[in-house]
Amino acid sequence: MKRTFPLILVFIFGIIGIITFIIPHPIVQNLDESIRNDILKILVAFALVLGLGSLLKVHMDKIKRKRENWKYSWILIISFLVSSIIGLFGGVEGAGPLRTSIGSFHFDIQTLYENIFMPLGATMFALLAFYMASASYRAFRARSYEATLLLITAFIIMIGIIPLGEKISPHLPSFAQWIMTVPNVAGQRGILLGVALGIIATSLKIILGIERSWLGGGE
Amino acid sequence: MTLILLTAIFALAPPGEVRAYDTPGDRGEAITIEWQLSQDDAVLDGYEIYRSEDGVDFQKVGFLGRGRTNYEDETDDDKTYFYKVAAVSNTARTLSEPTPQVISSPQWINRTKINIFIAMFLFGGFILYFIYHARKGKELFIRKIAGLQAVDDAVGRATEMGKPILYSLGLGYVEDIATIASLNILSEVAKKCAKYDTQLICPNNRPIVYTVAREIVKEAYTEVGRPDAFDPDSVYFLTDSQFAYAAGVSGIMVREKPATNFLIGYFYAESLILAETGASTGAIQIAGTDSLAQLPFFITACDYTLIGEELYAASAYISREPLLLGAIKGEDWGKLIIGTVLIAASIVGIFTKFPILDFFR
Amino acid sequence: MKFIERLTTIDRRIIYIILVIVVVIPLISRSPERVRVMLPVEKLYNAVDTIPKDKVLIIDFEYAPQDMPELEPMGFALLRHAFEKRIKVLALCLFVQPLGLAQKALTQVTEEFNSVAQSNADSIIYGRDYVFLGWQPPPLIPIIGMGTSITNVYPSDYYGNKTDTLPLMKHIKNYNDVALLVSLCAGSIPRSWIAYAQNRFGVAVAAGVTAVSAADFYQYYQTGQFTGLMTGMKGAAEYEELVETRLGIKKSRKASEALPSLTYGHLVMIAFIIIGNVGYFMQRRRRK
Amino acid sequence: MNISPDPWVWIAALLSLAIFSFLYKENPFYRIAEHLFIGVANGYAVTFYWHNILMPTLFDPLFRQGKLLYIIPFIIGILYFTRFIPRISWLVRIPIGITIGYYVGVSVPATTQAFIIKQIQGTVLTSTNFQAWNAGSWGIVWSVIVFIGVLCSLSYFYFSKEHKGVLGVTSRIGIVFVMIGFGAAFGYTVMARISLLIGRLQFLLGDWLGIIQ
Repeated sequence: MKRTFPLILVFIFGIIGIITFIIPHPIVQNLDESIRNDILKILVAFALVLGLGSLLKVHMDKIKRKRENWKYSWILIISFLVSSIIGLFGGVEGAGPLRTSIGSFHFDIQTLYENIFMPLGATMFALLAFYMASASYRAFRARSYEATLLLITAFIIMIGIIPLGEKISPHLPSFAQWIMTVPNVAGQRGILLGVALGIIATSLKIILGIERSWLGGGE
Repeated sequence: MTLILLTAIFALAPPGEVRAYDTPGDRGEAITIEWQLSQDDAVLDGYEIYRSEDGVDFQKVGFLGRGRTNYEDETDDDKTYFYKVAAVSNTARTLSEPTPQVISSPQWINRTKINIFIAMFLFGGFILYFIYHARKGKELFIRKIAGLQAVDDAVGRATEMGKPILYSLGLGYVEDIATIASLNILSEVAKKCAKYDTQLICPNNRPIVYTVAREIVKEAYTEVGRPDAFDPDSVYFLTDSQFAYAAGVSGIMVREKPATNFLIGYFYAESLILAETGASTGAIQIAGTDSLAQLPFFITACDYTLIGEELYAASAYISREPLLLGAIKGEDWGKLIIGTVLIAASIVGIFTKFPILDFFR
Repeated sequence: MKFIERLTTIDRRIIYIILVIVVVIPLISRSPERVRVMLPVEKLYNAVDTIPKDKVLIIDFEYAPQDMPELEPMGFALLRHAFEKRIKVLALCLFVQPLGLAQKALTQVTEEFNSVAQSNADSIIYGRDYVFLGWQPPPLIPIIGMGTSITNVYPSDYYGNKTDTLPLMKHIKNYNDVALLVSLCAGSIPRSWIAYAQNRFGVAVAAGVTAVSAADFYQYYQTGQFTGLMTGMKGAAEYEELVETRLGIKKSRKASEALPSLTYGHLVMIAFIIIGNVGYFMQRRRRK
Repeated sequence: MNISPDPWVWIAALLSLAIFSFLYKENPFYRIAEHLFIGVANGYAVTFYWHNILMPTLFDPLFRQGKLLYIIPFIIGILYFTRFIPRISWLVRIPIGITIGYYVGVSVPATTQAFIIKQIQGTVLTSTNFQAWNAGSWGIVWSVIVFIGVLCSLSYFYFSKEHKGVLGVTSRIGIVFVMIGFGAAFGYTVMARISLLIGRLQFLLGDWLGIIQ
């Protein structure tokens, strides 16, 4: 029961998912639509709440047990609470019951997003430019025939897509474009076809109950 | 020019060959109307679509700009309809002949999608067939993967130099195929480490992956008869943040100077940092991932790289797990079918006028 | 020999500083570059340009802050193009993080148009000219669901209005009323649009993607699954170029302004790789 | 120079610098910024969970419009939380099973069509495909290159035979195409990473310090 019933559910919903593609009849399509709009959409809301809960739990635990760097968890929890209160009661546009401005100073959720979330997220990934530079210098080696081919292609592309390429020769950008649309497509497609077969294999295994790792441990 | 204008004012050519039919492969409640462009299309505003339930009294139901040749009308099922299409300019309007009566209804099968189902059953069938055979214990051949042969040398080298081996499972979750494949390879590496008494360091990013990895390493030590040699601190949870993990592992690479680094699993942008630090300490690096965006960096910064499916094949090769082996075999047959279909369709496509591409819509 | 040896052991911090200098100087000296527009971007531009009056353009804003420099200029250029030609736009997000950026793009571009508008008819009005549908997870629900009914999937918009009360939504039922869907995304979402929305409902899809996934996405452009394709900052600059030269809209062009820095950035990266490899091969030879 | 007087711009700029400080080494400023990032990101998400999802799709229909059938998905959703109650934790498999089943199901025909059948269509050698390149008679050559490239790179990932004989040749040609593909990805990724840095510098030098307009 504890394993069989979920496996039966996966099978039933899996088959429904497959046949909606080929059976246009309203009986199937309406069922499909209500599964999506009335069940899955609501389930995902719960899953999101659950994910949030476990994030907070991890950090509460960290504080309680005074793990390494536990003090920073306070920052996470406080900033989370403050921004949720502003968002929930201040509303999407700052028009909710909670006032989100003092004079010309606004602190509605969109302002927090644009001035805290945005710069932090963007800068974190801007670090990668530096890592790329130092890796270029210290790690990317033409250590084999394959790696050499890879690097040469990369050089052609890197020069072909900047305006300098056009100045060196008008054929260079066209050549870079050709690499992208012809040999690159062939190589990527070879990989894609294999990946797609892999997805089909995994999906069928799950639907038919051969692959059960999603059940997790326990009986 | 004047001539065109004159005809436009006095008489517009009507749209030709107006056809109305129940929209195929749909859920009903729609009729498709098709026509040939009016000869005066260039001077038109567009086309008006008229509908009637009795063939006498026509109501306008839609308008489309010039150059368009079909319209889908919303209808009630099981009612009869007649259609006319008019060519319209700002001064004139010419109606076509009415179409014969037409009824819309829902269909049970969308015929245009049958090719997909044939393909699905073919690929699925092979995969299931081979999994079944593998489970029955039939020997399935998989070729050796180059990166795997390096594992022996890598462990040997570490033993000789008296240095540790570092194994990173990446940032993937425990259900990711790459992580599962990597856990299989970790088991093999751990067995070799146990046998030669080489130190293994395995810092983790995901809590659940960490618990599984720990069990696997412990089991590997037991399996080669050296449970006492297992150091519980060798597999540990480092941090769940992406860049802090990269910084932490880089720190280990610099301090401990492992002889070999294994970077196998699912990686994101931190692959660059890991591979770079590893390369600069002079370690032999064996990488493997199915994250296509990170593969170029592994290929140029590591000594051996398992590319995409090679990683799955390597894990099936090592573990001999029937599920994995069967899937690899089934997918191989899928590739054979794709190759054969490509060649056959191209032969037809080059030498005949048969519209072969229609099979692959 | 000594010189080359020293060249191969430069400290990491010096490399960082070189990179910053190389990127900053062209930014300050401001020498905007023109780009040649490549076919994939031109095709996208033409597809947007020929959207008929009775259909809409859906823009799927799927970029989070970390993809902003590459994809935000695409969003701005697309919106300017659509609003200039009075093409109706539906905006949406499949994840929560991009919402604020979509909102930012929509308010800024609307403001650009409305600040010079003479009359109500000239202005860009919410609900009449565009609708921001907001966010409904998980991604597959809107991708498949909009094939039957857009308002069923999005009962209320980003601002909490009931979507079926908005004038624009009165004529827009499902994908049959959508001329083109452009997904601006750093991940695999454009692939989901073709796999689930295009296959089943036949909607035309185009994509603006980060350069990281560019190589992967060209294959779908080659098959025609993507009507057009913009890749990375270069692709954004090409679209900006078209919007300026063909529509005469002269507004800030963040991507085009970045091209000189990009040029020197690429050159310095190539130089680093070459220097590093020279050192590597010299060492190898010595070991032999 | 025209430094911004807006306090928010200053906050954004200082936070950016706190992240950049990681380049020197991991430090408290970076950790503060990192935790703040996760905190605000989730606070922002909660705002829209409520306003865009829970309200219009669940509470409104259930409590205001009285659609009592919504009780069923509501109860199934609650089952997610049984994972914290060991005795009945297996019930969490019900919502997971429904979700996984449906997604995996729809993915099978979609993957087959978009990533296999359509890709075959784009690779087959026919006059339609030759013309699709917009490259005149070169279109034939491009199509043939793609055709050979796809077959060969597919053969590289064929694991049932040793790479010897014919398969040895095709897989070696295949890996050339695969590496060109990776090279293209490499070149473009360099552009992507530099773009991110440029974007940040445009903000710091422009919006904050006002050096560039």
